[in-house]
Amino acid sequence: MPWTREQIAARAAKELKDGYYVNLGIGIPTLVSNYIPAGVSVQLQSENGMLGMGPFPYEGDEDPDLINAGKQTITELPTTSYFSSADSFGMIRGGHIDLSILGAMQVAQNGDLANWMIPGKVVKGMGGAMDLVAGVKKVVVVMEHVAKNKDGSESAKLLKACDLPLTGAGVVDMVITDLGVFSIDENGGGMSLIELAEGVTLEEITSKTEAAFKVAL
Amino acid sequence: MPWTREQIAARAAKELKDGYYVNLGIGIPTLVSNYIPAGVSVQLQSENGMLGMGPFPYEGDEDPDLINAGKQTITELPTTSYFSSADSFGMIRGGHIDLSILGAMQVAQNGDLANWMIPGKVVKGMGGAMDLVAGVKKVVVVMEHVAKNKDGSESAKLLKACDLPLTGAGVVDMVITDLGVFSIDENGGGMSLIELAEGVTLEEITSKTEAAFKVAL
Amino acid sequence: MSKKVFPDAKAALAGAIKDGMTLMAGGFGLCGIPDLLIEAVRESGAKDLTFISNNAGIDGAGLGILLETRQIKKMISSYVGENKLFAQQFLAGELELEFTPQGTLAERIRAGGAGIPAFFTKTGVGTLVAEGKEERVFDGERYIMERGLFADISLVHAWKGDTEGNLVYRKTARNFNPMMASASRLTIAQVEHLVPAGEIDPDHMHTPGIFVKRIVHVTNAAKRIEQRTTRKRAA
Amino acid sequence: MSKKVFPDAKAALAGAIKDGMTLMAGGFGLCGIPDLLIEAVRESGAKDLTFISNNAGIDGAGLGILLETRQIKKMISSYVGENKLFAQQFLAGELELEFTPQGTLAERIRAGGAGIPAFFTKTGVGTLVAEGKEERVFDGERYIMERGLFADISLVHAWKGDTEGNLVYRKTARNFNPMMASASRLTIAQVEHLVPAGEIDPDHMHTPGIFVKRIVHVTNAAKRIEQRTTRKRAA
Repeated sequence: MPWTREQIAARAAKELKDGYYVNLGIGIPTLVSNYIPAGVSVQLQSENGMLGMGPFPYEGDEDPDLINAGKQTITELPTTSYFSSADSFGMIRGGHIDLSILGAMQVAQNGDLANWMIPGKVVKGMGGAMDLVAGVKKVVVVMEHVAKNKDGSESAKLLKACDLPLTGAGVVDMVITDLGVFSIDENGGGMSLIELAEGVTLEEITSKTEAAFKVAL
Repeated sequence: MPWTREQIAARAAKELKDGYYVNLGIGIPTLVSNYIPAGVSVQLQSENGMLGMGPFPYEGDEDPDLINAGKQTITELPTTSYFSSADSFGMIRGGHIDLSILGAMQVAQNGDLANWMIPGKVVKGMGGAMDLVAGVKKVVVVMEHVAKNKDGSESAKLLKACDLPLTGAGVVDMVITDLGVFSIDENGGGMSLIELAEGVTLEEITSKTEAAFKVAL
Repeated sequence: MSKKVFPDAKAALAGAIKDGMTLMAGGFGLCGIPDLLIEAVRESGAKDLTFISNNAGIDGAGLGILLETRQIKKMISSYVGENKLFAQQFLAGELELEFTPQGTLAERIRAGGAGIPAFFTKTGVGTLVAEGKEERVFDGERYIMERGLFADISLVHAWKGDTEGNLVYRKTARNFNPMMASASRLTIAQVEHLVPAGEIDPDHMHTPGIFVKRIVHVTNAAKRIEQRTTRKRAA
Repeated sequence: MSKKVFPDAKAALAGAIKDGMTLMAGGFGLCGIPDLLIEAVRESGAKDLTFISNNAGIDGAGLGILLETRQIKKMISSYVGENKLFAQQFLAGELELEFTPQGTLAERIRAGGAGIPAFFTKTGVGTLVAEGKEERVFDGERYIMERGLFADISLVHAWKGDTEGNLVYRKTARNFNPMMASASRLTIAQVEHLVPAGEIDPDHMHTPGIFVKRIVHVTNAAKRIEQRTTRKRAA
């Protein structure tokens, strides 16, 4: 059985270590905060200028001056600090954030990441994604293993080389999909399969992966 | 009669305009704040991280956390703000300070300034002087017109070219000495004598000035 | 001191804005945007404006209202989703767009205000963003050179300001406002609370008054919420 | 959370400092210096240290006490007057010295903390400071390239800190401390007041806790005055 979105998030949460400062993207990454292991304390960074991001507010407590990078209303914690966008991205670019978990359209076996534009479609912009993948110490991608096309066919998202415009070159350290977990060596050592979702076979994951990978289960 | 130090400071104070943000160096420049014209409100910047510098504290009110760039105890005003050294010099380098008044060892006719080191003597460092002369919109030098040497002789300080190591190249806009006032064209138009101290003759000031200058009294 | 205080947004902009100028507008999404100053830009009728702003507002709010009147010629932004009119005008070739990664945008503005004409960053190396830019290796890592940004006018929103122009921002409404305040020839601030100089603790000021030339007290900033997300109270 | 809190300066430095390391120390003159952490460096006996600090203390105070024990190999500073021992050791060739203009020093440290390996500035153009550095013209003006600075350990002094490492500085004792806090692998802060997380208004924090790895409550910081200047009260 492939992992559900919740199970992908739970697996990603195992990458959190006590004392980490973490930036979570929109979508599955946001779910990761529901699975922080017991005894592990992490602070969530929101790149619009906040450390120590709390949960959504109770109805009626929404504050228009307090939003996350997805523009959602949130709350503060006893640990919270606020700062400017320049200071926020100084923190990101300077390598002070331990972990970034984000989604992807494509990941290549060398760690290249594409998640911001599809030529021919309306381009919304890269926001802070290029800064995050370039600056954060460890970049973990969570995504569906394959893309489902409109005609019902499937396309591989783990590729030999991305064909979409890159968000970052050689930036991804780990990929967690519904089928398993891959690590990518930052020194050019390539991609390794390190975990399979329960019930997923090596055959299945191999057939759905264009990228070359070592098996290191 | 040449101007006294107080008169030099009073003349320099005429360069202050209402609403100006001003950085004053140590020595004669510090005296300028005693001669701010009536109806003119200026804010003094101290490059160690303060805008709106107040007078010295009353005896017993000294605060070790509140000093100016000369490391002297000072006070705050209702207008005061504090900031880091990076923000302070961002303000200076970014051209937000209207006027800097400082001392000099030598000034050349092209606006070159030397005031931080004498080869062979112990070097203390440039502190913030190079940043100030490079960044502030208008740089006014106040100094004695000539240097008195140990053997009783005098050396010109307004020169064709500085022989001491520079603090800044082509940075000085005006020089006020005990003998008169010179402006220096920032577009390479050279130096002009625009004022004589009362009782000082053109002959006297010319004889004590090595730099070439136009007379524009 | 109170020479900086203007009676309203329209007065604060009067005589300052001209066709073809470059402006910065603070805010992230609709959070911390100088909405009443943007309305005053609309009323001014100034055309062919370049706006440096992280986003382009939404339809009918923020910079979106200047798209309706076609006053914007070019945007320098990191993200312009949430705005159909923007997409329309862009696809019709009526609007220029320069995408800059959010952190690079923030830093370019800070650099412009701090007298730094260019700096190196690893953001965007090996991507479309790097095209046409100088690339250089420092200590074995690749970086690209980015340029500082400086505007004719900056429009910012603050929670509190004093008559000297010192500003304090509130929570995540701070975002791009402090850097933008420092990076223009004429910075105009709209503040929710205006107090006499001396009332704000000088250790708490986010923007020193030197950067703010004009200040307006606004009592009716819209402060809209884009994504109202909540959790239920336990019964 | 309280894992960041150490009982005293000696404990905070234990296991961290090694011969040959590069350290930053906050402060301007003797204002806002991490004096007890500097004393702990002396007690550690670590040698051949490079110190990045605006000044070198005075005889018997601040970094001056590490000159007495000859633990400093090199200083990167903007001004080292007020210190006879420094002059002596420098003239005897026992101490290396890299002069950096004060604003360039502040910006190099900020850049190091913010992941910027190099930037351009007009400070020092045409002077000794420009020697050996790349010069480039932007928009008709000359600039030189300066490099970011990053240290093994930063020692900073703050007025108030919380158990999460968030810091607030007081008046002009802020100076170089915030940038230095952001520009090392291990930042240690001595604070005059230590409070539980949640007690400091999050809009008032100068240094977010992420930058501070270790924090020590000090009740006996010396806070000496270098130039005591006063005016007389009216009789």
